[in-house]
Amino acid sequence: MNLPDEKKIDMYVTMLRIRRFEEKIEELVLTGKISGFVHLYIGEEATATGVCAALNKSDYITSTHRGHGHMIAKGGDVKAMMAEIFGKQTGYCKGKGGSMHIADLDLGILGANGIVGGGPPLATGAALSCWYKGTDAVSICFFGDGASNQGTTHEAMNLASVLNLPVVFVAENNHYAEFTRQSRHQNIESIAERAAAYDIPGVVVDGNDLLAVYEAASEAVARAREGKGPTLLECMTYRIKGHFVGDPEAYRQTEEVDAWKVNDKDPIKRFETRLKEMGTLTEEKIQDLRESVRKEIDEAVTFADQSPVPDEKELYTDVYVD
Amino acid sequence: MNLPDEKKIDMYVTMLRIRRFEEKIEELVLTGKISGFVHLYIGEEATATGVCAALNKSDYITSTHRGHGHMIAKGGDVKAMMAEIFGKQTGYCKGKGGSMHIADLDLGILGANGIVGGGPPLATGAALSCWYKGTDAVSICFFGDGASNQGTTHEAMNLASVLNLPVVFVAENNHYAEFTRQSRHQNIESIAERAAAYDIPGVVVDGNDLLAVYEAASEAVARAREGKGPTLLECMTYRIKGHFVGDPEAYRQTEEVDAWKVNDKDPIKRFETRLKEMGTLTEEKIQDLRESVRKEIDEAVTFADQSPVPDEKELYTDVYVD
Amino acid sequence: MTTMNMSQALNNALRLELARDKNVFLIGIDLKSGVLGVTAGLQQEFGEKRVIDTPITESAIVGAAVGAAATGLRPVAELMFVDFIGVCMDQLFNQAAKMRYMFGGKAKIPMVLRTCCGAGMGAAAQHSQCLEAWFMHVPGLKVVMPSTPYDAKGLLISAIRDDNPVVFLEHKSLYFVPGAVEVPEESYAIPLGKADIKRQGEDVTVVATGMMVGTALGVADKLAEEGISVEVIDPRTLSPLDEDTIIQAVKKTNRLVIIHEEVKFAGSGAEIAAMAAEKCFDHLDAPVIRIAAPFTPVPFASGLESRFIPSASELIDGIRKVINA
Amino acid sequence: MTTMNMSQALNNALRLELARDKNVFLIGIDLKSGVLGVTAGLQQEFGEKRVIDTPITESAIVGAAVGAAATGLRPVAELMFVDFIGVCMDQLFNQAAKMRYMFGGKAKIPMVLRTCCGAGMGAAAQHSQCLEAWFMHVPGLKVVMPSTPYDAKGLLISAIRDDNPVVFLEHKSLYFVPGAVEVPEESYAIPLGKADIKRQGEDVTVVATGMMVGTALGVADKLAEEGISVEVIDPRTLSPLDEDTIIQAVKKTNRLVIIHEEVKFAGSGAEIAAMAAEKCFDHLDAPVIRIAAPFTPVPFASGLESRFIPSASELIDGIRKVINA
Ligand SMILES: Cc1ncc(C[n+]2csc(CCOP(=O)(O)OP(=O)(O)O)c2C)c(N)n1
Ligand SMILES: Cc1ncc(C[n+]2csc(CCOP(=O)(O)OP(=O)(O)O)c2C)c(N)n1
Ligand SMILES: [Mg+2]
Ligand SMILES: [Mg+2]
Repeated sequence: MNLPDEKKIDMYVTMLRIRRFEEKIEELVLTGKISGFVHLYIGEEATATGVCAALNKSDYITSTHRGHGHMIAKGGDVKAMMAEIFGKQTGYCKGKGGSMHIADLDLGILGANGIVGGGPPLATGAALSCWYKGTDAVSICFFGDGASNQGTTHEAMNLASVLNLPVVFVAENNHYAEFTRQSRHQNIESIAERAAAYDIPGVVVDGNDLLAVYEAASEAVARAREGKGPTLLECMTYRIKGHFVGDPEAYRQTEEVDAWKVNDKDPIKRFETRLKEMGTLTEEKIQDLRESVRKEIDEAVTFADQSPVPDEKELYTDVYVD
Repeated sequence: MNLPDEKKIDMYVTMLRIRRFEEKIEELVLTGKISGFVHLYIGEEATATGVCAALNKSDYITSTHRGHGHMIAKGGDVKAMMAEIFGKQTGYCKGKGGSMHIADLDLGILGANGIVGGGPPLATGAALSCWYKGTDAVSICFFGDGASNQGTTHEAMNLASVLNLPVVFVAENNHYAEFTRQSRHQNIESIAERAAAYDIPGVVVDGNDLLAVYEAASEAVARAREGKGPTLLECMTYRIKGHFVGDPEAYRQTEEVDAWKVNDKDPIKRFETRLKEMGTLTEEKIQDLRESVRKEIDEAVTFADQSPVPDEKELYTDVYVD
Repeated sequence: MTTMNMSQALNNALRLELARDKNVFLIGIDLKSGVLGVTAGLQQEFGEKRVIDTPITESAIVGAAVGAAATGLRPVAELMFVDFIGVCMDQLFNQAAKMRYMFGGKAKIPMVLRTCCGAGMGAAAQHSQCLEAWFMHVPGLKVVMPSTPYDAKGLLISAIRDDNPVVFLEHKSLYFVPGAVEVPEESYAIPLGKADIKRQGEDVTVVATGMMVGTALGVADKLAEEGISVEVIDPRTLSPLDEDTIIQAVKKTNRLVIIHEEVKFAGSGAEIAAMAAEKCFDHLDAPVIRIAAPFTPVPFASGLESRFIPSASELIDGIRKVINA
Repeated sequence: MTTMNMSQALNNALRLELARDKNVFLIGIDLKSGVLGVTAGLQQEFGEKRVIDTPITESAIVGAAVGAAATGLRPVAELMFVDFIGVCMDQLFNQAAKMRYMFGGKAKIPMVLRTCCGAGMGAAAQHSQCLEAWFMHVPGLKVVMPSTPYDAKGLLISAIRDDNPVVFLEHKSLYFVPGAVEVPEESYAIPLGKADIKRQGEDVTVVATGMMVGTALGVADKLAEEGISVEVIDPRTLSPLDEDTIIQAVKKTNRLVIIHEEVKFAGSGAEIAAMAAEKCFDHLDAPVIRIAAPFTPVPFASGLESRFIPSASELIDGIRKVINA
């Protein structure tokens, strides 16, 4: 795939930004600075990044409880995200939503979602909008292997297929639904096998290989834009951290996790190696980028920390449009 | 398949009984004798009959809004059924359920169901019971092509697959969900294609060929009894009458319907021909059987008609077990 | 001016709104045929894109409406019977109703979920319920329940134009009842959140909803002959509830009877009674009485079903009780 | 005798019932780990057949429980958060709750749906709700909501032994609060449908549920210092509701304040208030007041969330209001 350097570097920085953001969040939870149910995207960065790199600003995404990566990849502002997770007035949702409900409608981000399987019908609705208005925008539905067993996911894929809507269902198969291994929650190896149930293409890609994800996503997105209907794109990946911050992880061995942290598995290390091989980036430049992302996230924390908490009257607003 | 004559005749009579029962119901609704939402099984008799002939009394079935055929095939008493549809005290449910809620727990009939997709989770639960108790009983879930798109159906099949439960999901593909042709509600030709999504066998059978249904069902049931897990068995059939009695049927041509009424399509006529060919029954004997079924149904109507309506106090009973 | 039944009035409202605003579209099961006539002819007139038939897939229908509403359209989704809400409640109460709040005011979900409710047609326990109390209990939703063809049309037009998710409850036994008042062919809007005083009275206030409004008006006629003057209020919108109109009436009549078809326990009448008993405490000469369905599923047999539905005579008994208190 | 928090008490109840009756089994998501500790250790002790972990598939979980209950078992299903009821309500309210009635008394559905509810943990709008009013409105269901470890254990044992479908609502903020009363290791049952007078009083009755019982008792202590004597009643079972105990108390104190964490509008308190205002009309010296959450989704930010949850000071204000009325 012939990509301009700028695009590759952009994607690389996006992955770094997600990783750093999540590491910071973990640290903040563990030190008691912030609280709440927080689910980290560490290890899965290439999936959100590769998929969203294939999108325009006017395209839509729906996300999950594990949404930070999707937001950042779709262009979300880390300051407003961080402030939201801090529960501050300057957050994306004025502190009223928190980690599981971050949204940015201007960027087409229709929200993280606390309901497993909540997103697929919504993504189908956004795709319906694109089709209805006759724009060439598309809609992306991120969902997990666990969510693939929910009835709503089935319904959304069937409806999208019947109406031939411009939507890509991106199954993020990290092989766990909470504490349950994929092999205990479904008897298929690959979620993409379910595409045949709707007569739509089912594609499996290495979700930790950024360029492979980008390529597969670009194809599926192009298909959707051309009015050829939905695709089920499965990204094989792994959640390196616990289900939520604080998860004792009794359900898996450290060795299993470690095997996904090695150079040719970790999505960031892998892409870094390729970038160096391709001569796109030097080690020095990489350190610069890492440093600037680190600064960016630190600034986001400072911003969040120093932002005011929402005024008490915020409790009562935004329930209805007047 | 080497079946005793008695069994074949039994199955034949069951189909006659269903047909006659439904014809009578239609007549009663059209003459204003009874009212309510009634869905007829005419044209689909071989499916319920062939499947239930593979069952024991201790096996379970869940049914649908179009449940009369399933009840009769599983051994339901036509008097109690008719009385229920008349809303009488002597009905299966004391007149409190009506056509869409007939049940006979002693026969393992867990009820017709007014909710499309309501049955699959229940059938999975009954199968769980069989597995839990270690009996060799199995559970059958009848559901329509329309119901195959409901989330509950997906969830039930996946759960049954994961727990390896003794359940057979019988898709009655009559090619219509209410007024919507199958090709407008799903892009697959055969519902059995969805079996792969759960890694269970998917089998398609001519649902109007009684012996073929019986054979396929026997195999799936045997599999379940042996602890080998669920099967998705699709019976291709056709609803000869409207979706409900009174349906103007604007959505299909008379020719299409007529094509399903011919001798080699209609399940009863087809089996009759075979029975004669095999020498199991003569025309004379057939007329006797028809006559006796006619009498049986007439008696059921008389019984229902003459039965008392439920006492007003019945409104308040059976809400809770005391 | 034309005589319309409620089914025709709703059909007319949908037609007018589809013609007025190209962002309005309908989505549901078998809308082309229109099982109970409400959407009949609209697909033929506006095409398959504006009147979308779907598989049987209520979660996806409601969810698609929410997603479309969040991205600029104005969907009117149909849930064939309100009894089916159990398969798709999440998309309504956790998604549609909460998005605006969860997102800090940045989303707008201008959608209507039309559905039919109520007993009286021998449709039994899973096709006959009234569940308005459930929807009332959800912040972010508006809940509308018309009792006449005239109101139905004007309220549906307002619901479609409203920028919030609105649940619109149509009693199936009212669909084919001709209205007492003529329904104009042209468009008109009845504001949400405003109760209607269907009849002025002095001695007792009856708050009635849906099919029970007709029952209450019949009772009022009858009792008038005995010199008992009954005020009949139809809230029309259950959420937001027009408390003021109810309170004013109770302050005038000093007595309140509520009648609805839902089961009484934890039903919509509980809220109205609790509110009125609190806010009109010094004005009530008798306890607030609720006439409602018994605490049972809806039975099939017609004799039982008609006993299940709150009756004029139960209402009369209730009124006499508060008058003689 | 042992000190247990509510999570431990519930775990203990489940263990005892699993040991007592081989037809009792648990089914839900990640019960082995027991996300909030309630089912911890039980799969290890009773095996994978008695404590069944499932995919994320709530409709199938609840439906499987209903199907199993209808065929002779006694399932205890877990819905991780009550907020998820929207994806599986049908199996509960149209199937479990109505089967017996629809089938003319021939079915028996002895199942429990355990779930956790309530705010206070920063879990935001889709993981913090209280929805007891919804369940109360369903004929055929029983609804239980314990406020202490001791009650939780005895009520859960009764719920499991009950032959009806029971919704068992556990407030997540109570799981780790140690009980004031010791919880015996052995089995005991607290009958469903019986309210508990948590504190006797003379001047005002407070009916409180779930987490609000503690709030009410704290307020009662505080007001006692001022010479105001508060009776605190915990219904424990919301359906069937022990109206008698509440009515007796109101007839004694002549004043009633209700406090619950649900949003007030069409919440459980509406039923209790409407019932009491009707049945104690001649005994009430002041309007019945409801203290409850405002009509908003549950906000995330902790300052907003703690303001969302009804507070001791709001309850005190309410009590003063009825005392000075
Ligand atoms: C309807 C519903 N059921 C259960 C949960 C609790 N829950 C939150 S995340 C999760 C696991 C999701 O697994 P998966 O879809 O694979 O996503 P992942 O966490 O692996 O990204 C569960 C069970 C929920 N939030 N919503
Ligand atoms: C949840 C739900 N949605 C919609 C309906 C209305 N409805 C009743 S039967 C039916 C069609 C069912 O089609 P199918 O499953 O193919 O069964 P068939 O009628 O062909 O036997 C519909 C839409 C319903 N009863 N329940
Ligand atoms: Mg996962
Ligand atoms: Mg069909």
